[in-house]
Amino acid sequence: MLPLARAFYSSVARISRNNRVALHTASTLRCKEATVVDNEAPAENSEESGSDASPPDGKDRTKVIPVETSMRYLKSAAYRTTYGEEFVWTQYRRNHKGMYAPRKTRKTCVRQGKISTGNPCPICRDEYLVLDYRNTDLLKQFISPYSGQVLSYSKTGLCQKSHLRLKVAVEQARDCGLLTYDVPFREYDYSEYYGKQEEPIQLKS
Amino acid sequence: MLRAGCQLLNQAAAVKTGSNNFALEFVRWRRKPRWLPVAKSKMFRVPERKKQTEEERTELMRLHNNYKTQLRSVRQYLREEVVRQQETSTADHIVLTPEQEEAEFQRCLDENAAWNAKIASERNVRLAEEREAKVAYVQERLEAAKLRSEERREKVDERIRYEIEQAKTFITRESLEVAIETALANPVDHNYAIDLEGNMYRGR
Amino acid sequence: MSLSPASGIGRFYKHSAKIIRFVRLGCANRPFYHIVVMERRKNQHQPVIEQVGSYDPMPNESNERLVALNTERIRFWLGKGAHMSEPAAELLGISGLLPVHPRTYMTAWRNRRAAAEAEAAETETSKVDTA
Amino acid sequence: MSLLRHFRKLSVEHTRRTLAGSASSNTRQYDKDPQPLFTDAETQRLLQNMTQLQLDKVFRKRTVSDNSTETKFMTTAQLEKEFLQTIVKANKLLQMPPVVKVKEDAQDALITKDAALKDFADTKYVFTDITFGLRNSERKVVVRDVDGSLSYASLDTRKRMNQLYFPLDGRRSYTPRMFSKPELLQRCLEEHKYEFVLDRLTVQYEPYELEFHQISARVFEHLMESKQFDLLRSTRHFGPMAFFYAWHRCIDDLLYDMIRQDYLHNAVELIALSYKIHQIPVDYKQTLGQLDALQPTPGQRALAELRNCLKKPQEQHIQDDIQAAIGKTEQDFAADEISLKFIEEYIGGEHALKKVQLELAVQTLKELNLEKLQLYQGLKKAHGVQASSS
Repeated sequence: MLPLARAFYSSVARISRNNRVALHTASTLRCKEATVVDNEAPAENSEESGSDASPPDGKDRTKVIPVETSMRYLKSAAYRTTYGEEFVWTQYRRNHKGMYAPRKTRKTCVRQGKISTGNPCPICRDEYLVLDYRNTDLLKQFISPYSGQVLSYSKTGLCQKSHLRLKVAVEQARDCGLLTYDVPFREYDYSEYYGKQEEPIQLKS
Repeated sequence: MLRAGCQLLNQAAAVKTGSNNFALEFVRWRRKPRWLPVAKSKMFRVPERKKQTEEERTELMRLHNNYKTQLRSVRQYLREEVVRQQETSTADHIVLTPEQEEAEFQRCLDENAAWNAKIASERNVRLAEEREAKVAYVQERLEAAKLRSEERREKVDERIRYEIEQAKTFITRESLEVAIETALANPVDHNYAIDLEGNMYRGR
Repeated sequence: MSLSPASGIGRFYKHSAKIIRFVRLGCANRPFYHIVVMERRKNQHQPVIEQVGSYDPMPNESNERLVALNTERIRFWLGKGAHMSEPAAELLGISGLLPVHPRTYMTAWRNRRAAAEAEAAETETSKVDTA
Repeated sequence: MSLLRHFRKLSVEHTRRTLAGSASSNTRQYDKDPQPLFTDAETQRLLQNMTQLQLDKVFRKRTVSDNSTETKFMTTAQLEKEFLQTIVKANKLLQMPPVVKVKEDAQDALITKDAALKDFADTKYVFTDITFGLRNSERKVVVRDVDGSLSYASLDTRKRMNQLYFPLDGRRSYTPRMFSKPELLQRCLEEHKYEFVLDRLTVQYEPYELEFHQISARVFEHLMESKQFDLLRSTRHFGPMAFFYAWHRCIDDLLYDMIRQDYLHNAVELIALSYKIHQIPVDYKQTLGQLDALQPTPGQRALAELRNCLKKPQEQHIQDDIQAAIGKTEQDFAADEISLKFIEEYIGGEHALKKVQLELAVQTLKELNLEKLQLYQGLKKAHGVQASSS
């Protein structure tokens, strides 16, 4: 899906914020034909960098992207041109036969270090989105503003593996205090701490 | 060995129960049914007895005696506690002192009396109304009956008067002779015909 | 397997023999016991009259074994004349609710003796080694 | 297995020690039992008044799994009743966490010791009484050690057992990393998540635990530096915070903030509280009495605010309009005068530390007030409202 993103990011992380590749990546992200992108990728690469001898495989997911890069990516202009102000999952649509989608999403998008599907889930399709407890900007997109729970995969379209990782990351982030949530109210029984029965405090209201 | 035994058992079981359920059971829990004899390999095995020294035995005896005595007293205490609890507990019912009970009874009585009074007054009013209604009804019926009887009497009187009027021309025993004479004197001949114009045609 | 509620669904006769005993729950190689009151003649997996506690025989991460006892109900049932199985009696003895069971003392002294013998053997071998 | 356990225990103790060490060195602790002063009816009233009652903040939409609302048709009488209930509910939500001193493990924990039971098992046994209807504090937890001694459990074990058998919603069985790692806590504080930290603290720890005191002290001290007192206003933590400052004689920052925000009544109450705690012979009761007579309590204010939304626009008197425009009534002006006098007395005294700053704030406020007063009177004259009508 995003063959250029990585090629571009190796450079963009350093300097250029709004070069041509970034825009191009953004546009190709929305179009679903991975094959077209594959064909274009080497050409673009040779044009832009020239130094890269072998074109990187867009479906390769063996390279580990550090979280810091991902966090920087989420704040970058390239991210904004790609996703705009929307969440990373809003534009994603699942492909399925018939009227109704299967109840569960696919088990995983990545098999043997490669994207094994034509329509990978919102997290797997962009390798610079790393699920980690420090990456709160990303995690916040998957939390319901009403109930505070992690949104269901039927809504976000995450594959089961990413969803599990998301849930773990959210829990860790909450544990570390990086994500806030509404703590359940604790009512104190004063007599438990002060021994004797205190007279109830009068409130003039 | 066990497997062989198992097959044997299976057969035995099949014969005995006639179903396969039993055989399925000891796929996991392979155990010898009680009716099979002791295995050949275990035939002459004598189970080893745990040896217990004399002092240990006496010590245990002493401890057990102690324990039993103590437990008995604890049990006694708990039994009393339970009984006490059952007597004093207010867990499933409401307990009242005699005064409270008396007051409660009095309150109930008062309430009952009040209810009775209220219902009695209501009933009196209702009964009075009903009585009046009945009286009025009876009165009405009586009036109606009177009217009806008067009407009937009048009708009868009229009839009688009419009959008396009629009775004047009746033929009595005294006037029989005269009537015969008049009849003989004025014979009436009904043997005639009338045409359309009213002309009488006497025959004979 | 569905669990019966703690208040129990077991039917019982008023004058039948009750017993406070363990019911083994958990799974293979991971024992966990409920301490329950049930009719004495019944099998452990039948419905219980009441659950009065739990016992986890495997030490937790701070190396303790956890026991929960509903003491109020245990006192009630003992007062009603319920029996106790031996492990349950041992546990209640250790908890300090009832007198300590003789068997606990027995395991204690046997453990101590075994430890002493092991130590003696250790010194023996070390002596041999040094000599 | 046992080795692993040992390591884990070591690491737990290590984190605890580091936390305790880092915190106790630079945080302020209650040197004696603060409970009698805190539970005192007058102190409670002062703290509640200082907390204020902003209904929007108390009943803000919470992200919990069930945050459904209910819409009803009501008569005016029912609505009035509902208003009163709302205030009561809000006060319940503003219940302050109790301030108590750090509780130590009891010294006479040992019940019996049976030497004959030595080595009866290889681990100790922890017995918890799960009798129905007991409160967590009165539940008995006893430990039979390997050497045969039976003793009451330590506070730590008690808490663990209570959480295991009667879990408190939101409390973790382990220490959240937010509290165990000082740098994470520091980060939370720098992001001004004070309310979250304190909320979580109340759920995770008991008020008598050392960690509770250390972390809350740390939060309050950080708050003193960042001066974001508005974040805690109208939450349950404002009272303990004010109490903490008053106890440790560092109310000046809070006082400055209150004067800046024009909460003069609260400022007076704060000063009164510190006088009360340190038993400084200044008669504050008279001033407080005057102020209370002039200004409504937070509950009354919130109730008035609720009722206000029922009023039809044509019912609004011209005077109300003027008051709404300026934000003050004549009584408020009178109260401000009294409180300003009291505050200036405090600043003049030897207890204030940041005199210059406070004086400046008071001066600006005075000027602002004067302007407002003039505007108020001018408006009143222009609309022909008589002075005696108010």
